[in-house]
Amino acid sequence: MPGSLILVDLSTNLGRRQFANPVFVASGTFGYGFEVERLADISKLGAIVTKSVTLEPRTGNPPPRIVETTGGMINSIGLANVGVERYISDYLPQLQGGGADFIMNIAGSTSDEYLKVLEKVEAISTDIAGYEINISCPNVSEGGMEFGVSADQTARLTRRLRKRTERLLIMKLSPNVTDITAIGLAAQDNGADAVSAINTLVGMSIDINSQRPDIYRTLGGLSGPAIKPVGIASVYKLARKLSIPIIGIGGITSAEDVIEYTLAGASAVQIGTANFRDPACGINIINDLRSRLEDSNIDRYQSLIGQVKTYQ
Amino acid sequence: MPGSLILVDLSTNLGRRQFANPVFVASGTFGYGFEVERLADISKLGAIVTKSVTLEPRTGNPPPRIVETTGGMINSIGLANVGVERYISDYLPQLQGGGADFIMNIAGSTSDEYLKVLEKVEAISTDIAGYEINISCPNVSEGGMEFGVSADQTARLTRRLRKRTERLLIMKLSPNVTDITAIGLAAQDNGADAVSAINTLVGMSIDINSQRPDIYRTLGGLSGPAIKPVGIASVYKLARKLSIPIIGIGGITSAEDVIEYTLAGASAVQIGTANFRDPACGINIINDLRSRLEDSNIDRYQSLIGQVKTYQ
Amino acid sequence: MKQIDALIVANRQLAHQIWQMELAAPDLADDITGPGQFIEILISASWEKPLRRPMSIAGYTDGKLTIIYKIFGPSSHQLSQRAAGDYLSIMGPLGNTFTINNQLFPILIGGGVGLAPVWWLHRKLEAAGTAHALILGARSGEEHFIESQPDKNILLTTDDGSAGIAGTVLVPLPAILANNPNSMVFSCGPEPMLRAIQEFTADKQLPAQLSVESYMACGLGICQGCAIKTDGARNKPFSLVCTDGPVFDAGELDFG
Amino acid sequence: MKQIDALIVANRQLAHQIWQMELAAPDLADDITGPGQFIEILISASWEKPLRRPMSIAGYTDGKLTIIYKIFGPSSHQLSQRAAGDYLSIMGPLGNTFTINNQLFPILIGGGVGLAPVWWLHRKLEAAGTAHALILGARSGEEHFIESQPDKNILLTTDDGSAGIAGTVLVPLPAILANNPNSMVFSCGPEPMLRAIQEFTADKQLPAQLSVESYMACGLGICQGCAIKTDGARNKPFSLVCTDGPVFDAGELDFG
Ligand SMILES: Cc1cc2nc3c(=O)[nH]c(=O)nc-3n(C[C@H](O)[C@H](O)[C@H](O)COP(=O)(O)OP(=O)(O)OC[C@H]3O[C@@H](n4cnc5c(N)ncnc54)[C@H](O)[C@@H]3O)c2cc1C
Ligand SMILES: Cc1cc2nc3c(=O)[nH]c(=O)nc-3n(C[C@H](O)[C@H](O)[C@H](O)COP(=O)(O)OP(=O)(O)OC[C@H]3O[C@@H](n4cnc5c(N)ncnc54)[C@H](O)[C@@H]3O)c2cc1C
Ligand SMILES: Cc1cc2nc3c(=O)[nH]c(=O)nc-3n(C[C@H](O)[C@H](O)[C@H](O)COP(=O)(O)O)c2cc1C
Ligand SMILES: Cc1cc2nc3c(=O)[nH]c(=O)nc-3n(C[C@H](O)[C@H](O)[C@H](O)COP(=O)(O)O)c2cc1C
Ligand code: FES
Ligand code: FES
Repeated sequence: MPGSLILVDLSTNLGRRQFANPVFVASGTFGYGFEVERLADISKLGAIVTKSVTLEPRTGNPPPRIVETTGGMINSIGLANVGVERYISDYLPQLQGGGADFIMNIAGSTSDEYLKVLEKVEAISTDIAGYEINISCPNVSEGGMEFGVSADQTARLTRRLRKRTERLLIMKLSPNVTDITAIGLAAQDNGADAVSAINTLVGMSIDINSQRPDIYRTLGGLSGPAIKPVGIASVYKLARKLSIPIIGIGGITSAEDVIEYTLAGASAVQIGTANFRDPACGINIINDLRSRLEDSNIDRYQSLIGQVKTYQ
Repeated sequence: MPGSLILVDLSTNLGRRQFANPVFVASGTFGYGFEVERLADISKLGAIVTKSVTLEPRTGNPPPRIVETTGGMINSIGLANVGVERYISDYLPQLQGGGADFIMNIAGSTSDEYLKVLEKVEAISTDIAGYEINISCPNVSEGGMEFGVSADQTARLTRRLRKRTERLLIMKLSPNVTDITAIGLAAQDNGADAVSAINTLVGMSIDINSQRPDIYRTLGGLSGPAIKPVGIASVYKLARKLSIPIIGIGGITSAEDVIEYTLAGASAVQIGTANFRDPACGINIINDLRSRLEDSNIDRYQSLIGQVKTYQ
Repeated sequence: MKQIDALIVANRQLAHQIWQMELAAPDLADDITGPGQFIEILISASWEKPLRRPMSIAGYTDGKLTIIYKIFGPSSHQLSQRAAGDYLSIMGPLGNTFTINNQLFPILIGGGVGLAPVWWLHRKLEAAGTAHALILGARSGEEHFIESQPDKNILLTTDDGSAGIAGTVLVPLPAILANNPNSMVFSCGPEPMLRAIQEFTADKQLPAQLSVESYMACGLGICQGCAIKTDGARNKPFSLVCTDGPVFDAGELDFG
Repeated sequence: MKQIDALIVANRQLAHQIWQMELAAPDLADDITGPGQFIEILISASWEKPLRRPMSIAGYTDGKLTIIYKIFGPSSHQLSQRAAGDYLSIMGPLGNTFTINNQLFPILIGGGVGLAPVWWLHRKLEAAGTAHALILGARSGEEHFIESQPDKNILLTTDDGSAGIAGTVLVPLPAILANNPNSMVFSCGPEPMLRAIQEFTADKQLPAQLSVESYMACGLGICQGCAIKTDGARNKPFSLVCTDGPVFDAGELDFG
């Protein structure tokens, strides 16, 4: 309604933790947060999920690491990151001054590795909001199958991590499975506060002139608007089976996309690939979301969660 | 090379069957073939895969059935088709006169249903090239899980069908699984001559104004250029494990895409969604493919199969 | 039916958000059968939006095909940016046509962007000297591109009363019917309007033909994507807008 | 570094497939540090291609930023279709710069589309009255947009000999070096050319800075997508072209 003076409450809850708004930025697509400070007021973001941190520093995969596809991109960065020690010494201090809530994304190749990273952060005093666990990593001690494709391994990893933190614990689900809800339930039943979905789809492309893969590691992760329908479907399926909150990810570029994920069942969302095109897009999306809800006379963002009206 | 007079051999083999060229049209995206006759010389196509036929006629799902997405579309047609009796009486005669090789795609909700459809066609005299089995159908006698997500069910269905035909038997694989190669191996080990990959990805979208799903059945199948990287990755993974030929499907719009699938390991391809934009695109792609190979002095299409040069 | 690259002869704004494009399409002449038929337009070479957009034919004279379209989303906006001299890939003509019954007085009703086929029918009847009525509805006067001529039974309505008769296209209908009790309605427009006309004509036992819309992928009867419910008089639960329609007897349609 | 909508002041063809665009970008003035820096351009609002395209800055004067680009694929073609008066979303300036050593005679070498930063450096040295040599290479004469001026040490080469010196950019190098033994090479161009220069300069123990390319997603050091191998002199296996580069000492680079 033009001229309406309704004050929209954009806040949302994940477990016991409240966030100022539901628009987060996704791991690996916003660095450690402050890289974008010159371009946008990042303190306005619902939360910043920092890039995957591992126990040891990692230099990442050999190039080429990225390629564009229709409506998306493939990446295989290989978890290049500074390692948990430098994360704590160099980055946490800056993050804490930044004003935005932040969530630390953790990756590992054994469950001990995940545990150690988390324990090191738990051991210090920090105002980190919680952890997102990237389980799309090959589990080297279990034969190289990704943690995230096995409900059992997801269950075990969640259980072990849960014992070590009171903070928000989010398991980030892979879409490359027959039944994502089985993995989501394993996370929920073992103490996760929330799940986020989806990580990238396994994808590949080939340069037909050189006959080489466009990505050094041959296979990579597909992200961007192309995968949004898979993300929406995943969130919808999870929402019907799980009782914990879901963070929707995949191809978000607009406030309309945020609402779509929310109707499907998301309590918050993360923006990934779109940050590369416009690092300030998260802020614009928050403003657009507020106006859109105002215009529709919706005074609480949370009232939209899971409200899709199916035909059947 | 300009002026080169090399004669490119586009023919390809699936099992014992040879096809004039590797560019087929995908089930459900070209009707029964002759609908497009006014627009293109369909006899030039490598093969026409007709839309899924079931034992009984099906009216399909209530509308809305399709929606556009970034770089793709979602459909849930519900296997609307005339049933095998009318396929035999009304369509087969026309198909046989059409000049193109054709492959019958079969769907069912129990394995008996698949069997009966196939048996009815085997019982008559026809020059059908073979069968493509759409296993992305819920198996009602096994609790509604899709045939295509279970290696066991795929194995059983393949074995039973194999016993009833000498013709080309192609199992069409779903990408909505943790490990597509396990399903592919089940098909191969039980007598399939080839596999085709991929069928559509599970996807969903919501009209945020009406808050309704864009598709009556809520979830549908995502197709189009958006999914090409998933198709390429699937074919590549299958090619490394299987020894039978693979038909590549997913997001093909150009001769370049055909070459990409071929390098990844496909012996032939199928064009789906792109037919809706240009029903003559298959013919154009065949011509472009010929020129491209000519220009690169490649005299046999088949010499490209699986030739991707990975870095590692 | 053909797929051609048609030369854009003209592309201009008719009214607020309403545009008209004229295309050179002499090759389609043999297949043109009349109002109701549509074409499938490839708006852009980009694959961001893979599908063509259906647009009703609003006229076909001397090999020139006209469409009238509304700026609705990004695609129709892009269409309005195309310049005369460019080429546009179109496929058509597709679909069936309105069928005039010589015994009945034709009442043509077009709403919003759905006026294209009705407009063409109007021009044809006019050219043939066939008496008929034309009612065009819009939200406000700025969306109309002709003047009302009540003496010639050309009536405009607007929801906001800013031009012509205030209210929906149904308002002037009783008066026309009073003068022409043996009438038949031909209409195209937004679904709520078609629903209202379906109800009205059923009530009055007036025959009516409605041209309906649906999302389309192929336009050729192949994808089965454009199905609508027709569990009215027709003997099947669903019909395809692209090949069974877009024109249906009002009684067949089930707007749910 | 900022993200702005820059007004297109001019966009014109310089040579075969080579275009130049001038953008009003006064807001970037404070961050401009010199040749080597680049911007990230959003070519189209369509999400068919989600990523921006990096383009080197070919000049910056009075708040006007110039790029020189080659029609390579659909995106650069689209860029050439943009008209003066339109706005273009750009992000920048990004990346590091060439570093002139006052003790050494600068030899600038640009190949193909990689001439933009070299061109800017040339203009700067020219303006400062600093003696230097400029070698521009192309496949054939139609791709060159200036004349050679051997007296001023401005030399053109073409692979096909259709203009300037026949052969690669390496052909005139020994003669220049003979006159200027204490030189340093600054170059940008296609990878095979950079490889050749790397080899040549290593051989002759000449210092050289090379501006390299890589696919980019963010341009900001965030995505780690633009990594290249730098297991040469540098102490790390990979470097980021967008933030560690695009200019590297020739010795650092490992072209594999
Ligand atoms: C038989 C027929 C005749 C028509 N005649 C006219 C006419 O004469 N004049 C006129 O203005 N309009 C006509 N239309 C409607 C016209 O096709 C729509 O306006 C157009 O498709 C959507 O507008 P847009 O392209 O600008 O919006 P877009 O921005 O392209 O679409 C908005 C959104 O709508 C959805 N959408 C649009 N089209 C489709 C599709 N085909 N399939 C699935 N989803 C889709 C997508 O989600 C899309 O993102 C007709 C439609 C039919 C079926
Ligand atoms: C630092 C730097 C400076 C540059 N300066 C210039 C310059 O001054 N002038 C100039 O002409 N060019 C310059 N380039 C190269 C320019 O960015 C490329 O020409 C352009 O990205 C590809 O051309 P296109 O957009 O027309 O082709 P497109 O048709 O858009 O691309 C062809 C294909 O290449 C691939 N591709 C292209 N860009 C990317 C990407 N960013 N990530 C992944 N895949 C991609 C995609 O598969 C795409 O389909 C520079 C590049 C870098 C890194
Ligand atoms: C370049 C790139 C790097 C990424 N790195 C990580 C990562 O380190 N950890 C992680 O959990 N997800 C990572 N992701 C996945 C994203 O967080 C997100 O789940 C995915 O991209 C889907 O969202 P989008 O479609 O909005 O990009 C990365 C994605 C991209 C494109
Ligand atoms: C509208 C539509 C209908 C389809 N119907 C069938 C079908 O009946 N049987 C089948 O096996 N696959 C069907 N498919 C899947 C296609 O054959 C193909 O596997 C898929 O669309 C991926 O290819 P594409 O990206 O080129 O479209 C259908 C796809 C679409 C878009
Ligand atoms: S649009 Fe494909 S059947 Fe009608
Ligand atoms: S382009 Fe993203 S880190 Fe360089």
